[in-house]
Amino acid sequence: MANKNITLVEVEKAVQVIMDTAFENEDYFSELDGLAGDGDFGNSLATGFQVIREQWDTLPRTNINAFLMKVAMLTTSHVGGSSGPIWGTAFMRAAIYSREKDDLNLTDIVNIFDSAIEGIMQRGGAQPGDKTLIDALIPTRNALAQVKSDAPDCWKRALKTASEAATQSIEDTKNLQAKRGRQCFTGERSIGTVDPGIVAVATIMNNMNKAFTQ
Amino acid sequence: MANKNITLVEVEKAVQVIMDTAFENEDYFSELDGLAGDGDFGNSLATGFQVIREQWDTLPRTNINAFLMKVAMLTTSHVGGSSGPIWGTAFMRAAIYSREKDDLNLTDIVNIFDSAIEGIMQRGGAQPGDKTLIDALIPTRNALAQVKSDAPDCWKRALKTASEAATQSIEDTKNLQAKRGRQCFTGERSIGTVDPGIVAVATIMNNMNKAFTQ
Amino acid sequence: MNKFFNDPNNFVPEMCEGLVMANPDTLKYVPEYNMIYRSDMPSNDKVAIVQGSGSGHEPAHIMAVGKGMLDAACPGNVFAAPPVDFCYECIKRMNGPKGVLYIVNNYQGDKMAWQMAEEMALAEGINVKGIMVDDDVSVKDSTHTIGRRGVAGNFFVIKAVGAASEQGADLDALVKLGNKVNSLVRTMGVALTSCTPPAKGSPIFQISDGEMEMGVGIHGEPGRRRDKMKAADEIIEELFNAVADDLPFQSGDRVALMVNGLGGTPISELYILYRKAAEMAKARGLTIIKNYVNEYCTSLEMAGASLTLLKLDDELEALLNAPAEIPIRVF
Amino acid sequence: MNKFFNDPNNFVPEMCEGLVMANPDTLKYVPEYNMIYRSDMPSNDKVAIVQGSGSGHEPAHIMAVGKGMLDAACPGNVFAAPPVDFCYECIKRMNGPKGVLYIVNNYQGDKMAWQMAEEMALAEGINVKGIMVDDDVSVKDSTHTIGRRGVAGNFFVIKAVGAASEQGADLDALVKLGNKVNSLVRTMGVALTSCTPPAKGSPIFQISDGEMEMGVGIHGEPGRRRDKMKAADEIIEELFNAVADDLPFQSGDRVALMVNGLGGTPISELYILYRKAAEMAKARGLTIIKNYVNEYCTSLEMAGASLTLLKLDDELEALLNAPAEIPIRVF
Ligand SMILES: Nc1ncnc2c1ncn2[C@@H]1O[C@H](COP(=O)(O)OP(=O)(O)O)[C@@H](O)[C@H]1O
Ligand SMILES: Nc1ncnc2c1ncn2[C@@H]1O[C@H](COP(=O)(O)OP(=O)(O)O)[C@@H](O)[C@H]1O
Ligand SMILES: [Mg+2]
Ligand SMILES: [Mg+2]
Ligand SMILES: [Mg+2]
Ligand SMILES: [Mg+2]
Repeated sequence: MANKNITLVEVEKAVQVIMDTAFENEDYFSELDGLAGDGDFGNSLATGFQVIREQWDTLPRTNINAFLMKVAMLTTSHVGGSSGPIWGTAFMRAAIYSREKDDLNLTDIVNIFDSAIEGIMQRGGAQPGDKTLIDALIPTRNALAQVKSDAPDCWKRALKTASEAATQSIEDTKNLQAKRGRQCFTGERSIGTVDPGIVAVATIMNNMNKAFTQ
Repeated sequence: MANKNITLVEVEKAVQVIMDTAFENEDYFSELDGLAGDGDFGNSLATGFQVIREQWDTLPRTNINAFLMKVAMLTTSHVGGSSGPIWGTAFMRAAIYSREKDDLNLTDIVNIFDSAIEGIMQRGGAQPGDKTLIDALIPTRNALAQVKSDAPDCWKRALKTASEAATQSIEDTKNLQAKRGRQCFTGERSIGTVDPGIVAVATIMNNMNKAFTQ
Repeated sequence: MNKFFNDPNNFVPEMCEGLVMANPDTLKYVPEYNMIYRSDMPSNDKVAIVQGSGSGHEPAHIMAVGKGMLDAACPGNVFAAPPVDFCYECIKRMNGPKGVLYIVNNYQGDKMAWQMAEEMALAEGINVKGIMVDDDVSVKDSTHTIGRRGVAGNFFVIKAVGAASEQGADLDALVKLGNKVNSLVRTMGVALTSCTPPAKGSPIFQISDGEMEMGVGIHGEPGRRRDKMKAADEIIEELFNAVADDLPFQSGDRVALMVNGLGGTPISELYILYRKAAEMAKARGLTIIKNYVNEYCTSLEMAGASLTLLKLDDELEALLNAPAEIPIRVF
Repeated sequence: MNKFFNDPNNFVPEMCEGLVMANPDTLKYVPEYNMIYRSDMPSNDKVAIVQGSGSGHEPAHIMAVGKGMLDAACPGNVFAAPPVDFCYECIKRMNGPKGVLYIVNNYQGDKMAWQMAEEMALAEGINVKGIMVDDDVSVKDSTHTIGRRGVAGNFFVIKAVGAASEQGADLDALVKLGNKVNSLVRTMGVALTSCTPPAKGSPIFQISDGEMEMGVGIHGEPGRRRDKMKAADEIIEELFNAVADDLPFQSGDRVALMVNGLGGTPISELYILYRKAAEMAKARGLTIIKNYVNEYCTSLEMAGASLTLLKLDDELEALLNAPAEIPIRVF
């Protein structure tokens, strides 16, 4: 795929990677959520995405927008806890951004990240530094933006850099105190534990990198 | 009082006799009801008449009709079991008959008995021979009617004959089977026991006789 | 007892006070006789329509007092027939040149009170007549009745004679009309819970979770049988068949169909019941011209419902559609 | 569980089916989105007014769909926010040249679903705006909310914007009006029993006989405190003072007063509550211009009630008096 714009085919593949990551890490993500949260995160994602997997063949494929809009709706409606509307919002913002577009370049992807981050913040009220997946998405977005201005066509470099940034965010946020989601109820207990949403973003970015560049 | 028509004063006194009979025989009447019925008869009468006793001084005394109508209403509303509407109907028929009348002669009393008996049969659906107080009221009425045609002015003879007839009805009906009221549910068990309603009518007639002739 | 009340002995009077405070322009209240009446009554222009039975069946009957329905109601205490003087005063105070029609559900206590009041009123020259409602097909005789009980079908009798009276019908015509409606209406109910009169403080009968009383009376009197709880559709099937077979209702008949809540069942469930009832009506070839899904005749907070069918002709359809205004309203 | 239903998963769809079967001329139903809508919508002449929250609060909101009230409702499952595609489809299908107004009670799930649907619809060029209702003074934040909860006061928001929309108001005017009503309306409720969602099969919270949850939420969320049951008048005193002190309502104010049953409390008791509420209004110098004693926003078969006060001005009074026709009716 290197150097050309991504189309519906790649978008489908990206969604597949996100879902597979959730299926493969269901227990692990829930375990992480159990340390300071309520332990439902992995299960919520896997249960909701399972509905998408079942309807996969019948999802609308007229264009990127229609496909992602349906994914957004299913995610919002079937993923439990805070994650449904948060992840659904991300897909939805991506869908809305893609209206009338048949393909997306790296600039588009950065814009989608911006729109998704804004949407998630609006939806759940989290600020950067509240120890949520926002704190993984922002460095990821910044890494992509950096590549975009340095080497706008290089998807390979973009994915590698982005996955490194996402992974780094796990450690960078470990000693923060959670301010949103179930985690925030346990107060200081969240200090020193990794945030499951951040780990999930990092794992997804790593799997994206593998899936699209190897 | 002999030989003159009865007025509101005597009507009040008659009602007083009925009530006193019920108070004095409360336990006895209930006991009789307990043999084949549900044992509430004496208590139902006494409880209801107690309300009239409490309101005695404020009962309307403009005429016989108004007085008896109020007694009828209070009886119907406050005497429990079948007896409320049955005894209330008797008072009410007497009240209605007495409209526009300032005094009553023996013919009037016989007519009142006729109207009351008819009313009770209509209200509760009992026929003569069903072993209810109807079977005491009819011989009592017949005795009064007999005196009326023989010696229309003789209240003394009327009361004596009537109370004898009422008393006689106790034994005359003893071996009947009850067909109305709670008694009828016990079926053949009522055969051989006296009917409390009939005993009550007889006791009242005896007390009337005493109260008005001695 | 999870109920709102103050002194249990004031349950009925305080409810009446609340009702009149909420409808100050249209209703008046005579506390001595629990009597709620239209403030524009008595009238020279219409026969007065009155009813009074035990309380605890609200909106029946005090909340059915209004233009085109009842002109007055004089309920007794909870589940207790009105005393005869309530009925008598109600007749007397509502009487006008066109006379008074009383409606009585077939319960012994109610019937006796009204018939005695009728006799008293007649003796005073008042033109009063009564009609008896006995629409409940569940049992022939019951704890409190000789013959069938009168239950939610009562609403249709009131609606029809109320409308006709408003249009100027005379007393004899109203008696004929009321008896006609009663002859064409059939009801059966089912209880899923018991209920607790405030002054009694304990449930009027015992029923376990998962049980139902099929054919229950509106005071919790026994019906046809105690059974284990079943699916909504199965319950409606039994109620519908019992009711429809009784008249019997026949293919081609036009009907009004009522699903009445007994007090503790939410309206969501009543519509689930209506769904099946409407299907069954269709399957039998009955055309539902009007439907009624709400509470009309309740048993305090009892969970349960009843189903009523009324056979319609042009006359009844027009009377059901005539305007009426009562305290039970949304807006 | 003494409730009428078939398969618990069909509780909501079967209720919707029953509702539409009972109102075939005025309502239509889209099963895929639990969507009940006016059969004469969408329209070129008016802004569409829509709402959808969890089911189990009937008559809110599917039974409030009709001329002068909602144009559509798309409830989720019992006590579950509608999925975002229900909201999105509801907006899309009701949209006309004048746009769509959605009303959302302040519950996190409902809010998120509607806001996402709004974003999606906006992206497609649909002119859609929302207003949030948060009338419950009981608690600031709660299990399911940030900020106050939206409860029975919602009825007045719908009534006002429904009437104004019928009269041709545009979307911005309706947003302003809806926010105005919300700023003038206050509610608090009390639960005397719990309730059981059919699919759950067990009560949503535990409460003993003789206890009450003061300030309960309409999904049984905790309120201000658990207390022992008190006399009706005492309970109303607390509800009334909490509500009236909050705006605050002041002597001379004209108000609408609602006593709303939570589903299992019979209307007899609601009038006992109204009685005391009206007395308290009088004592405070408030004039009750309109009153509402019925069920408006319930929690399945929960016994309990809520009290709502709305401060009126000429505009709101006229809107409350404007005609409206919804499935909840007596005749
Ligand atoms: N308000 C929020 N905004 C953004 N992210 C959030 C928010 N709340 C939770 N998260 C993210 O979601 C993760 C937990 O998801 P999940 O377990 O589904 O939510 P819940 O807290 O409702 O159980 C957290 O690790 C955090 O990264
Ligand atoms: N239907 C009736 N008609 C006439 N008298 C009746 C009737 N039912 C009962 N009685 C009389 O009333 C008496 C019992 O009264 P009571 O105990 O008050 O009635 P219940 O049977 O309701 O307990 C009987 O002994 C009988 O004389
Ligand atoms: Mg969690
Ligand atoms: Mg007895
Ligand atoms: Mg008895
Ligand atoms: Mg109810």
